Amino acid sequence: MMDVRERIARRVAKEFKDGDIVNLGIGMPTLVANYIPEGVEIIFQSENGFVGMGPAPQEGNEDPDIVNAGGLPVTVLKGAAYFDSATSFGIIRGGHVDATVLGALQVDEVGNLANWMIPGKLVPGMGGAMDLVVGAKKVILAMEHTAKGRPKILKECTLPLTARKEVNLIVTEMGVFDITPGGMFLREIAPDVTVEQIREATEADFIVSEHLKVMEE
Amino acid sequence: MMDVRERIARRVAKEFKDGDIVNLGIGMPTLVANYIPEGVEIIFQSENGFVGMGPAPQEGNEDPDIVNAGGLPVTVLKGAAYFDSATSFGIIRGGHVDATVLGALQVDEVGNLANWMIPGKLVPGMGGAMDLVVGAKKVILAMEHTAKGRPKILKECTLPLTARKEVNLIVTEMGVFDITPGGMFLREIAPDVTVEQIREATEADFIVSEHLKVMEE
Amino acid sequence: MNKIISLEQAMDLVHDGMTVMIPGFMGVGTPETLVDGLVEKGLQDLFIICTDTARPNVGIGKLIVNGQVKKLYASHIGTNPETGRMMNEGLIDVTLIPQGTLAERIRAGGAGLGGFLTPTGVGTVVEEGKQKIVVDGKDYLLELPLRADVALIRGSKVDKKGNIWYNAATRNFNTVMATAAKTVIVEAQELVEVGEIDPNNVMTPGIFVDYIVRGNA
Amino acid sequence: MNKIISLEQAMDLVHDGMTVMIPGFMGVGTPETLVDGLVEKGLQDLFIICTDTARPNVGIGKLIVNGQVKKLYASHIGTNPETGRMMNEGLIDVTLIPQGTLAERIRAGGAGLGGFLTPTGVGTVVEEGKQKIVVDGKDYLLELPLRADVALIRGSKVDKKGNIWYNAATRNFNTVMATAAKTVIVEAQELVEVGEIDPNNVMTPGIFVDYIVRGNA
Repeated sequence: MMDVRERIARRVAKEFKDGDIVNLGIGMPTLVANYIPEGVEIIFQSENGFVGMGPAPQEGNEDPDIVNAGGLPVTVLKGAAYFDSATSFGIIRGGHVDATVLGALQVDEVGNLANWMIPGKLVPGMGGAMDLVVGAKKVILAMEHTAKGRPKILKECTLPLTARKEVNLIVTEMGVFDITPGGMFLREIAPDVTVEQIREATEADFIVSEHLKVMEE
Repeated sequence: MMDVRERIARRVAKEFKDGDIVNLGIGMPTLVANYIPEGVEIIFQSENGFVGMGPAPQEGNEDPDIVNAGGLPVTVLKGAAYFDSATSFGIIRGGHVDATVLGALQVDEVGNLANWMIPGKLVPGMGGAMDLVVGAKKVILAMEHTAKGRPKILKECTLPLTARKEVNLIVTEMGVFDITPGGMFLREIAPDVTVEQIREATEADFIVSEHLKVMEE
Repeated sequence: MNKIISLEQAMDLVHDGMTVMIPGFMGVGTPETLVDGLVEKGLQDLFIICTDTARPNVGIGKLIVNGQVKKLYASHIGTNPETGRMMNEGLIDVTLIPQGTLAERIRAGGAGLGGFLTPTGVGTVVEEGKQKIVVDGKDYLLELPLRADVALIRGSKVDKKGNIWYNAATRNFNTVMATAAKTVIVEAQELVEVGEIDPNNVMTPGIFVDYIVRGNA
Repeated sequence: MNKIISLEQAMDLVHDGMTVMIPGFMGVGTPETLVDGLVEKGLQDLFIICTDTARPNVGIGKLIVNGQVKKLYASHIGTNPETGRMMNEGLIDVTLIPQGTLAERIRAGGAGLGGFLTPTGVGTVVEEGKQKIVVDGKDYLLELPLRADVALIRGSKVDKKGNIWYNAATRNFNTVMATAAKTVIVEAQELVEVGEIDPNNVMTPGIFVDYIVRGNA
């Protein structure tokens, strides 16, 4: 079995179609860029001010003026464009980003997301997450199914929310879920787990899709 | 006696201080640019998208991409900057224009201005005038004192307004008026007229300033 | 992803009754080739959003004269007498909007904002039917976003990914309109290879542009 | 009008308790020379508006660590543990603002808008104390403009009239902040003659800039 994070990132990478504009959050979502299928061209948006983000530069070739939203050195591809933060969030809020991939502390069965603070413990701030989740056409969570064995996919989030009812897809190492107005559906299941095991690791109620498939890798 | 329009334009040109950013409306206000005193550098803003407007080009040197707010060919000076309409009106509305000079159909003693339509007759539209009058730090009217012998400076405007209580200064061929919260003051008087003649040509009530001067030329 | 299409293909994307944004200030910055395409196709009942109707034989003016416009949002119609005549005869439904408010409403449409508060138009006919909101003791009008089915854009330099650079005063409404329509078609005055426009100086990122048509000018 | 001043002269313009906008994303685009000036002068009780507090030894982080910040508006403080610690101990009054909302509030401050409606933050703690307005059946928060006493800007190329060109991802909050403060001081990474920046590619027109300081970088 491949690394959990790689499995999740590989699966998320299959969600895009040629020409999509995608914003990847920091952490695991960043890995998704490594697994874009051949023949699919994705334009990556970096909310600090550009589209056309390329891979990290070779050591020694870092340009201090070009970093991604995690503050790490990156490159830009031919055809890139820079802009200011007002324009960048105009792009995000205005629905011009096809998909955003983020991590989650908690998500619930109606698509509420909590990923920006734990009161009394961790208050990093929401950065651009609230705008991204509200503005992107498709909100994809790339997350481990549980945290220290405890479910992160809940009936109802208990942490302060990032946004209400905006999550469309959840990809974990156990499976893939669609969140729709009709409920939460298990659409794909990892080859090494059973629906029963997923039920045990998930607090939220979900419906097993009639078309349940084995999760692509 | 010099031409009425020239007298007005010359007098308005003396209102600016070095470094001011000024927007001139079409028509008579445009003439003001010809009379800026030596040693005073004014930056002209053209609301269709630039600062640093220069004079009209020599015949044959017109650039179809560079016109002023009246649609006429102009030039730009060294140090100019182009921008889009959203930015241009951000500059205007945001109080970054020190003075705007406009014509008037009617103005009244509290500084209400009507200069964009005559119902049933002339409906050209307000263009950028409403934003300019609300946004510029100082609103200067460059206007003939009467129209066909009838006062244009009224107790109360009867035409649809461009903006309420935004006019600061009125320059006509007869004199110069300040409009303040304390009332309308005649500050300067043309060498060839009397206060009595101005009263006759003016419907608004005005106070003759204690420091009444002869209008500069 | 080839974005380059013919004028005929572009015209297949525009239909009777559509809402179409067309930039340009007295024709400067207007995509004349695309406008000529609309005239030639003879589309009817168009709802045009633009800042002015230019002159009868220039830019948007041609659509007016040709009787193709049913509804019009503009800030100024004075330079095209036909617009006023047809408005007075009830042939075109004209709404006049202050130029800065028009630019900002289109920007809001593209940037996912639900509206904005402006001091422009307070105390004038512009406030009719609008919500007035007091902030810090000052009156503002709530102005709502504008979007269109199609935006016809004019780029001075356009690369094959749709990145646009505008020359001089042609930028005006192009940038905001390119963000606020379902389908965005740009007329390229000069079509260049990807990479020929410095990513720093791109004024409309290619992600906003769906199709490119070569201009005749 | 000479705008070029020394760092010492620039620091004479900033006083204890002032509201200061400082751009930069994790330090990229932050005027380090000017920030070092604030640190050296030891100004107290500053109200800083910025998107993040970088790291303890970088950019705005230095002001935090040095105990000069009394009040902070930011979107993200997670990369500087000192900010969180001081917030928890009540030493800094921190307000967290979504990054897109922060950029837009500053833009509104510079553009003379009374506020704007955003979907970001609806249904989260961000909506506390804010007016909710429904447009077309959708909930929006009314967010208010932000302005400052001083904005410290960082230009990659600055001409002697203050026209600014920003390289790559350094633009971020520079453009909006340059419009929204009483006094705007730009640190020039490279100071060039007037005319060396193409008027088309100026990103902040010199009319916004009061003073220029040569940067050390």
